[in-house]
Parts: sequence; C-alpha cells; structure tokens
Amino acid sequence: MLILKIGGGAGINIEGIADDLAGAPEPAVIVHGANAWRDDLADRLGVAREVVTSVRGYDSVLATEATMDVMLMAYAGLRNKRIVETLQRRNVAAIGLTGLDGRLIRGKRNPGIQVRQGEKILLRRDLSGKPQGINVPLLKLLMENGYTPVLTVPICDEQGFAISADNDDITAALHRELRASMVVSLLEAPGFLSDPADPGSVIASMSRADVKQWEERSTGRIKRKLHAINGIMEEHPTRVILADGRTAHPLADARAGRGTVIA
Amino acid sequence: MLILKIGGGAGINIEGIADDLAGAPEPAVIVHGANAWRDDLADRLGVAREVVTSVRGYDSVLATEATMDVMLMAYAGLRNKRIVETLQRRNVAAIGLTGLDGRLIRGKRNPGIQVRQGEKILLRRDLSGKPQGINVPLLKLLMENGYTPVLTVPICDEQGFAISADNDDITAALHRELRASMVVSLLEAPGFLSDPADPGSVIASMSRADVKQWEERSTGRIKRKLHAINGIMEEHPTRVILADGRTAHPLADARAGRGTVIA
Amino acid sequence: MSTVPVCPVCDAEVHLQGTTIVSELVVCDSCSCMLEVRSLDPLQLAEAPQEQEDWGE
Amino acid sequence: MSTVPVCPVCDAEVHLQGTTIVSELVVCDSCSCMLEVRSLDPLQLAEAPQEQEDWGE
Repeated sequence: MLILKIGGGAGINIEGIADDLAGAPEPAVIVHGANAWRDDLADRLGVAREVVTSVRGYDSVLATEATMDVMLMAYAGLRNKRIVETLQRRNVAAIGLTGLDGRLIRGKRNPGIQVRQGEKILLRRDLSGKPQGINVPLLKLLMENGYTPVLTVPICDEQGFAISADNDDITAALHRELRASMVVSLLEAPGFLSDPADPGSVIASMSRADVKQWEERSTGRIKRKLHAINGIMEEHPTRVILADGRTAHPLADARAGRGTVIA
Repeated sequence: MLILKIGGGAGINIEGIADDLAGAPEPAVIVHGANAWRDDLADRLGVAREVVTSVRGYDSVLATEATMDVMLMAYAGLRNKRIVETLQRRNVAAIGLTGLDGRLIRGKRNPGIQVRQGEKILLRRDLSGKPQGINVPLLKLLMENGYTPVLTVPICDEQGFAISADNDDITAALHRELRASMVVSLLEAPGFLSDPADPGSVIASMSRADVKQWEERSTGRIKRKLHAINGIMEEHPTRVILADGRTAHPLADARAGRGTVIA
Repeated sequence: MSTVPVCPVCDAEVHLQGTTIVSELVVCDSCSCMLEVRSLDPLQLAEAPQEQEDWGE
Repeated sequence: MSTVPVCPVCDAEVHLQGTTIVSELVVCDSCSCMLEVRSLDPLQLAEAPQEQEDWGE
C-alpha cells in the first residue's frame, strides 16, 4: 500500500501524477497540501496572516477562524476536488475527504504559544493541533471497496472542532497505523538538497542515521519534515522517497528511485 | 430513512438542525446548498456572473470554470465542512462528500443554451447538467457503518468533469434510488406560500394533484422545485415536508408536520 | 475556406457566410438539420444537440 | 476584584496587578506554578498547559 503526499505548490504536475496512478494502479492513500492556493485566496480576500514569535524565538502563523475559512475553501474545496476530478477523469476511483469527515484524522489542540507583550507573557491559543489517531476502519472500508482516499486538512480535535495540522505529521500518523510499503513525498524540488539553494545538491540515498544527522543540522520547515520522517523510520521502517513533483511523471520517477531514497 | 435538504441561505439555523438530528438520530442523507456563501465569495473575488437569456426567454447563470472554482470553495469547502463540524460537535458521524467523490452523483452535461446574438443564434455550452444516477452501494456502505453522508455539488459528468446541478433535482435523484420514508426540505420560508410575498400564506397540506396544479401556475425557481417534487411523488410517493429552516428546531418542526406536508 | 463544408447528417454542401463564428447554429438547407459550428480552423460542423426543456437557472 | 483570587493548584492567594489582562501568564508565588488568566469577569485562573516542543509553523 502506498502513502502519497503531494506538496501544496502551484508547480506540482497533478496530471502527470494522475497518469502514473492510473497507469500502474495500487491501493493508495493520498495526502495533499494547497498552500499556494491558500496564499492566493487569502491575498484576494484580504485575510491577514498574523505571525507571532514565541518566547523561544520561533515564528508561527496563528490559525484563526478567518484563516480556517480560507483553509476550508482552498484545501478542502478547490484543491481537493480538482485533484479528485483529475483522478476521476482517468477512472481512478478517488474520494476526497478531510480529517474532519468521519473523524478520519483525530488530533489534539496545541496548548498555545507563549508570546511576549511588553513585560507580560501571553498565551496565544489558536486552531492548530497535532494528529493523534486515524479512523483506520473507515479508510480500510473505502480502500477494500476500490476507492482511493484523497485526504487534506482540517483534522478533528477532541470536541469535533476543525483544526489545522502539518501534512508531514499527518503522513507520519497515517503510516503509523496503515504501515505503508512505501511513502512518497512529491515536492517542488528534485529531492532532499544538502544545500537548499543548489538544485544540483540532491542526496540520492540516505540511511536512517543520515536522516537523524540532517535533522539536527537543519532548521525550520526542513527540520520539521525530517523530524516526521525520523518518526516514520523509528516506529515502522519503510521505503521513503522524496521526489520532484514537477516532472512529466513524478510518481513513476519516485517509484524508479529518482530523488532521495531513504531506507 | 430520511433525505434532508438544507437550503443555501444564510438564515438557516444549522445548529438547531444538528441538535434535532443528534437528539433523535435516524439514518439520513443530507443535501445542502450554499448560494449565500457563493454570492458573497463571488463578490469578494470579483468573479462576474454571466447571465444569458435563451431564445425562449429564460435567464440562466452560465457555469464557467471561474464560477465552478467559486462553487468548489463555497459549497464543497466552506459550507460542507462547517456543516460536518457542527454535526461532529454533537457526535453525529457526518462525512462530507460532493457528487464528484467516488462518482456519488453521476450526471449528464446540459446540451447548451441557444442564445440570440444580433441575427445569429449561438449555442452556449457550460459546466451544468442534470443528475442521472447515484452510487447507491457507496452511500449504503457508509450508512450501514453508521455514517451520515452530507452531500453537495458539484456532480460528476460522463467524462469525470465537475459540473453543477440543481439541488432539488439531486434530492429527487437520491429519492428515486434510496426510496426515503420522508423527504424534508428546509427553506428560508415557513413552507410553500400561495402568495410568495405573504409569509402568512403557508399551505398546510397538499395532495399530489395540488402539487401538479401549483406547478402549472408557478414560474421560475418555485416551478422548478414543484416539478422535482412531482417527479418524486410520481415515481415513489413518500411524505414530503417543506418547512422553515430558520426556527429554533427546524427538523423537529418538520417531523411534527409544521410547514407544508405533501402526501 | 478551401474545402466546401458538408452537412454531417446528409452530406449535402453547407453554404456558410463569411461572418460565421464558433458556436453559431446554422440550418442545413437540404435536410434542415440544426448544425453547430464546432471550430473554424479546421472547419468542424456537428449536429446540434436536441434542446431539452429549458428552465433557466 | 471583590474576592481575592486563589491558585487552582495550591489554593494560596494570588496577587494580580491591576493591569492583568486575559490570556496573561502569571506565576503563583507560593507553588510557582504557571497560571493562565482565562477570564477577568468573573476572574478565572487555570494551570497553564505544559509547553511542548515548539516548531514554529
């Protein structure tokens, strides 16, 4: 079984990915982002992004009711259904769902971010969280009947509220419970770059120990992505491939090991 | 089994409807609109609505790629997931889907509208269609496992494209194949009004013959709604209730016959 | 237009004015079928779909 | 503030300045627990959630 994570950039070649899935079908769960569509929609609607800096110096975009509405429209509405359409056009039986639907992805609300304001410290709570569990019976029910779930945020918190979560964390949570034979992450880069500024610096293969070292040396988004991959490799080692989602056949390339293979 | 159609107006009391469903659970399929959210989003994004007048004098809003994107964001994204959230908050196992997902609602593309331009007549094709069939096995699979499907447009045309369709036609198509014991339609009106301008003119009960007569006498949206109800009553007569979706307990009221009962 | 367009239904020649545009509906003079101009270059004619009850939307 | 606020963890009195605002984190002088000002009217204090690794988003 394949877990296929599709990045949220506008450069991703969804038609090529759909051709590859239709060409060599296999049971698969797809997780996708839509940050390019979200940012465009937020700009057009004038929904401001509030960035707060935690007392430990990390910047975070606060997930508010307004940004959640934009997320619902961009991820769950526009991008999710256009991906389902692209797959259905090639007779892949796609079914688009968020983590809220049928409580597919249950999560725990983040405790809030400690933010300095003058000499006070405030706890800023928002609508974000960490995935904790997957509704495996529902996913299996759909897959055993030939459907390909196409999943995206939001996920569902303890009280049934829609909250945002990181797609790498979601991918790791899915693998933890579905034990995929392969996890493919399609990015807007040729694979993991030792020097993020140099597209030629793709690392062809990494061992589990390599991933750990790179996590310690990285910062920000990359560190977070490697942290999630480490979680995958520690609990249920599998074949993880980071490949370029912009080529003519991104999934075929990934299946052929073109990109960064972690095993 | 209940088919519950929820109107797309901003005045609908979705929390009250969710309380009623949670309070007296029964197997149900929900179909909802979101025209108020669509119009607001189209205005904010500056997406113009192109209205064409057919050679026979009927006005239609053309379903274009741009208006379809707005529909995906407003119906399938924002409104669908907020209804699912409202139900999940009350432990109703809602699962939000469009007709595109798993080809739940298959439709046929409209042949196009004949429009006069100077002395020429043009055929204006768009992304709208009529529902033709329901993926009953998928709906039953979900309902037998305790889920409440919450459906909305788009539906899926023959080639897997997303197309729009009328929610009354969708409700009739669902009933044709699911044979509901009751069909409730919650509107922004106390029921069927003999005089649309007079909220006090609710007709408490109508026979099948009454509905036919009213269809002939009505025009526009109301005529279309009655036409769909006639379709329901002709093929598989059942109890159809048009009730006010704005009260404290819209579904409980409808179940108690408060509104227009057609049987 | 080098080749003379023919009616897809009855194969008779179809005489189009110079002002014909895509999506235009024209009637075949010989079989009086309603034809749709699908494209101009290349010229493609197709039988226009039967109009069904039209409700306006 | 009519009644004197008490720490939800150790019941000791908590002395708040007049400038306290909602969401503010204050430390209980007696048990040094971190407390969150949940609301001012009525005054509600709760033990602040344990901070977990904070990645920034």
